[in-house]
Amino acid sequence: MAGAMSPPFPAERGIEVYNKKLGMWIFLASEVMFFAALIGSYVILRFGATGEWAKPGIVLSIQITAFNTFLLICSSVSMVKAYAAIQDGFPDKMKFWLLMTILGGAAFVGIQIYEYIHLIEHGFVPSGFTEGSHLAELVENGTLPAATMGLYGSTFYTMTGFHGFHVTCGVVSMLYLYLFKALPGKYTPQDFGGIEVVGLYWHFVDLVWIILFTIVYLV
Amino acid sequence: MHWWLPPQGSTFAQPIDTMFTWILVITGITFVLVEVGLVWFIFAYRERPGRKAFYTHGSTSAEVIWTAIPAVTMVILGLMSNGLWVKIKGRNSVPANAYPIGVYAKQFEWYFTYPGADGKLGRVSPSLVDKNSNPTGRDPADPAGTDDIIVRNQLHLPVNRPVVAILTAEDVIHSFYVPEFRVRQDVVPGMEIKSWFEATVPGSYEVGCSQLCGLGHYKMRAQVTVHTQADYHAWLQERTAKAQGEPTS
Amino acid sequence: MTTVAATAHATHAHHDDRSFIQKYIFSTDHKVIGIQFLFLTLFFLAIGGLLAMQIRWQLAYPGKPMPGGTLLPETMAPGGVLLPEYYLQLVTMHGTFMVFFAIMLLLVGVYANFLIPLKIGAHDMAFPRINMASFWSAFASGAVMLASLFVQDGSSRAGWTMYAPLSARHDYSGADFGQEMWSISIILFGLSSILGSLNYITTVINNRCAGMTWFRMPLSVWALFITAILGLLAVPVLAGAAIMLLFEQILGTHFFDPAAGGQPILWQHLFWFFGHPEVYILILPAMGIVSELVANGSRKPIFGYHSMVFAIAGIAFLGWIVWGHHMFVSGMNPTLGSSFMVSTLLIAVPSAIKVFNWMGTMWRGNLRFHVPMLHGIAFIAMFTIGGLSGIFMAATPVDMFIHDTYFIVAHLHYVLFGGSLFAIFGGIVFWFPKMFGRMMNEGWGKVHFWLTFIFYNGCFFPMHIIGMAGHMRRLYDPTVYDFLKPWQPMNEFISINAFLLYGSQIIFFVNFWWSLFKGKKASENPWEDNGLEWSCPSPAPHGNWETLPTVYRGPYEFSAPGASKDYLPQNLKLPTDRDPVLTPAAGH
Amino acid sequence: MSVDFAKNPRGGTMRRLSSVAVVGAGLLALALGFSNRGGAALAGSTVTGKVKFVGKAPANPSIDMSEEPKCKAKYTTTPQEQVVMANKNGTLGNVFVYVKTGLAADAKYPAPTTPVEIDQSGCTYHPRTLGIMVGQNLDIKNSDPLLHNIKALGKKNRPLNISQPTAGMKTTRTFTAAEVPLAVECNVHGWMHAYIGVLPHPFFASTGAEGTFSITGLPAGTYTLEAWHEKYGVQTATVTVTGSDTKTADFTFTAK
Repeated sequence: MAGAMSPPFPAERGIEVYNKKLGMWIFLASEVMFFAALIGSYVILRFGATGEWAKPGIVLSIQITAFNTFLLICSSVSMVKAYAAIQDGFPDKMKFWLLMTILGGAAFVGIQIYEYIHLIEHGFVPSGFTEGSHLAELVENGTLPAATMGLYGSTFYTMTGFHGFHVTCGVVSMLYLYLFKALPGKYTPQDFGGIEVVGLYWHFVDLVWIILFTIVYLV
Repeated sequence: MHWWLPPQGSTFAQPIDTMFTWILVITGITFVLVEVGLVWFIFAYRERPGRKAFYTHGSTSAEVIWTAIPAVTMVILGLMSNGLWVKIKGRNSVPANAYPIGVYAKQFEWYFTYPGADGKLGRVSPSLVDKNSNPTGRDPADPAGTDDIIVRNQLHLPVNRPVVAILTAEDVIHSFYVPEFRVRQDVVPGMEIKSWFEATVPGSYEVGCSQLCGLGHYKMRAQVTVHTQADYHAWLQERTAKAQGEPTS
Repeated sequence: MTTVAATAHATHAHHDDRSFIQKYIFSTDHKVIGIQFLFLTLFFLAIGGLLAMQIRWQLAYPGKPMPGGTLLPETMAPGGVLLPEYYLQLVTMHGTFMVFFAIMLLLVGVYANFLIPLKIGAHDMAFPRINMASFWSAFASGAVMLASLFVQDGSSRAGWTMYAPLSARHDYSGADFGQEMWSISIILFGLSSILGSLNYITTVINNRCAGMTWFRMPLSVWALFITAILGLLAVPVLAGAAIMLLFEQILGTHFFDPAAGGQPILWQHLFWFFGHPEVYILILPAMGIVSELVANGSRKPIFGYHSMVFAIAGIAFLGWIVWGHHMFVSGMNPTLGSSFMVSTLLIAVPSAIKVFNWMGTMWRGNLRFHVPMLHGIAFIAMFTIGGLSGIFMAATPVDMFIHDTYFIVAHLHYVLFGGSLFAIFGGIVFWFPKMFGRMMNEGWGKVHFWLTFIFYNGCFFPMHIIGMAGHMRRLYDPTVYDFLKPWQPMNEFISINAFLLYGSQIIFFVNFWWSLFKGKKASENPWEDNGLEWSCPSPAPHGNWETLPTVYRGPYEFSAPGASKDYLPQNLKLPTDRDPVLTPAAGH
Repeated sequence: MSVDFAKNPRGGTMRRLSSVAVVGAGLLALALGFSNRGGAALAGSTVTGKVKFVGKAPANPSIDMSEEPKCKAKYTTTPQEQVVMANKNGTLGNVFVYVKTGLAADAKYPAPTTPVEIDQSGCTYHPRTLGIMVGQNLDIKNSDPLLHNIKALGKKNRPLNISQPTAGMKTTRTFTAAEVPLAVECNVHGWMHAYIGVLPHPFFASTGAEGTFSITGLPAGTYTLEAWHEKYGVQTATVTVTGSDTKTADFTFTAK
């Protein structure tokens, strides 16, 4: 080592991704594992269960949720628009699209809360179904399998609940950026890290929902 | 008391102990190698004035050697134990002529169900369990079950006959463990697990619960008695007579 | 972004104008956070040990009133006699405290925080505020877990592995809200360790100083980096499982309830899918630390640096596909058992590489037996035993016999105490000067080491023997079993050693606190080591360096021919060294 | 497992002998029944009665205690679980009689300070049937040198699931809500059962070896009495009292 003239070497000051963005990617990796645990359990429970699963569309309203899904996808698009706008140097357009995204996300959460209330009124609860409810009748007349209703409620509320929680976090953080970064005009075409990082998170949440919608509502 | 593994009470004991000994030899050699080496280095290479350490970044050939040797050993070990594993727990390992005994575990008791004259065990289902009259939830609708005998915390076995324990649990996970037989199998609520073994030495042993199952875990113990074939049948007769149309508790 | 932060820190470096609160309580300085973790974890280490002492008392003298036991409330130990339900709480909490709040936080809390920026030449972590959040959520998590012992009906009693349905239903376990508190605490803990991990990973990838190439990183940083990846991907699974367990109680879900179609085994799969990587989270950083200690103590470059790195990676990777070896007799498909056995046996290979390479490092070295080195050697010796005993339970048929016996208890303590804890003690002594600017007392350090080493073996080695005799785990009173009665003297012997072992730790604690105030002042590089951390003053100031160092060589250039001394710091520029070609720094 | 008396000549004696233990238990229960009223000792009507039992008493299941020699040693014959305590005078023991309805809704009855005791001896609960007031102390004693687990999973009360590993241990608990019956079991010894009647008022009693009960201190009014038995369910009777008289109310259970 010390003997011969050592050759020049690159300094390797890390990769060409700034910390916050890299950090978000890494965070999303852990989020993937978290939802993998929930979804994996759902798959194991559903296909390991004796007796078949409630048919789609009986307990859960596909129409409302389909609209909700559409809403979330739109909010993803508006997020991209906000990102593009600030990149091209149109802060006002960015503010508008960011606001749209926030509203989209908020609406999604609102509709989900409405859906929950509606479901609980009909007797669909995390532990299965409540006695004497509309759902109980459906179980009585065999429209719904009594054996797996418990698992159905457990998995449905856990998975959608935690997704809803993630959406809420996204909305809150976007609201923060909107009020304290975007409105005061802190974002410039040179520095819009916040938008990009939250955008990544938002697209991830959207993606997770599309999976959940498919396996929980449609299949 | 035995300073080594417990006495061998089943056909599994001998091969498992051999396996154990083999691993002990392999690991023992490595152990001695490492520890002796360390002690030697500690003395040979302790710091002394004027000494300088030998400057090297390693030796590929040496590393290849001590990578290859463990790798090969492990593969061999894997093959050896897998053969035995399949014999003991493999999907189709249970012998056709195995004598069925129902093992029902609950906090903190074992209920053993013995087939009556028909040599068959009746159906059981958790929904039928009644703490007082029907502790194991046997199904009265199943004729095979009518002559079954349920004994609490006493496992009686015929010697030299494969026995298949049909394990079910009422509440939490328990574990059926007889050290002398080298047999252990978790008993999981909602599952029916078959675990077979063949006792080879008449005498009395103990079943222990080896999976934490609650505050009475340590008291979840049952007596095992391995009889000669004749004694076993005598015992079964006596129990049958006793059990004639009487409530069990 | 990093560069901006960097200059900001640099200006801070010497005239530090932060308030006391900013400096020592809600500090964003990685070193302060590391030290906060150190005090927190040493506290939990002491508590966890205290619980173990009560366990050992009960096992040695079942049903006899415990000295001082009358201080405990009626619901734990009426008249000083431990109740079974309290005994199970002890077992559960000892495991939980030691695994999560002592060892894991000591390694990924203390060492990762303190060492990573110092060893890779960064002013601080990539996300100092997230780092602070990580500490305080860990603190909250620990507080909740500790509090759970004192709520009505006490803490969880389902063992640290929390096997459902015992953990899922109060009428089975007899626990009450303490059970929920376990889940809540673990969820908070998961948050803390995810925040920590993403911080470490980002920092190592992006914030290395000029010339600190991947293969010039110290092995401790490599180990912590790979551990962080393990934690990042494994802990969320535990968090998910803990959430399901919590909902089982507060929402009445049925994930693990067979009566409603749930699957008890599901918990075990989730838990061990996290749990096995966790085992390596608990040992890999220790291996990294030991590499530093042994190289320094041997005054010799690490033998086979690259294969050491690949071994760490290999162990980490295999760690993902072996979780089933905890479940050979759980009722899992036996064919799965076979495949898990193979992958498990394979882990022996990289582990062997590491052990032999450490020995290769000592071979023809010039061994200095300072306290850290003693602990390093002890680690190699003890980890070897722990690793080898693992092969017994990797072999499925043998595991069927020794599973859930004291053989397992012995094995895991040889890895976690004989392994991790020796490395941790060594590391504390080694980096104490850099943390507090003073040396720990050498003489008492040696006394502590030898007593610990002797009583540790006296305590845990006999567990192999009673394990072979079939002594099950988590028994409140072994004398219930006829085949265990004769072993009672052995249990007593183990307990006496355990008490002495715990007693000897007092020496360490006293030495630690004494040295904190009275220890002899430390020079910049008291151990004559090559790491970057030794190039800044002791204790390291806020921001670490005025201007970041430049690295010219690997971290283990000991006894290099031609060098004036027997060590060659990474940042020391020899006339023959060229400066690194600076590529533009990352980030906006 | 239970012994067939037809086959076993000593069966009769056995039953008599084992009932001796239960007589004691029954008396104890009665005694406690009285002491319960310590708190609300006020002049009032008394309702007494007999719990008759018709039909052939079924054989009680006998218990194989070989796994607990220390308990077995306390018996001279094979112990039995006293599911049906058929007394020689044609009455039924271990019946819990209490005022179900008729008390003023707003009436408050302070819980007596004297505790109710349940003892675990010979791996059996003594007494098997007992009454207690809400908020009154229940002393759980262990007279056996081995682990007993006391588990009462009431629907209205907090679950009780504790253990007593050594002899001479005493644990005190109270109940917060009325519940009849509150079944007590020991998960270590499957045959151990006891039944507690938890009530907000002191107007209850359980029958013993004589099959009689007596409820005193009742204010004037019309009451529905309920007699509860673990195997034969409930019987009800209605009595009207002036507040100073003594009435009788008999119940009859029929063997099934």
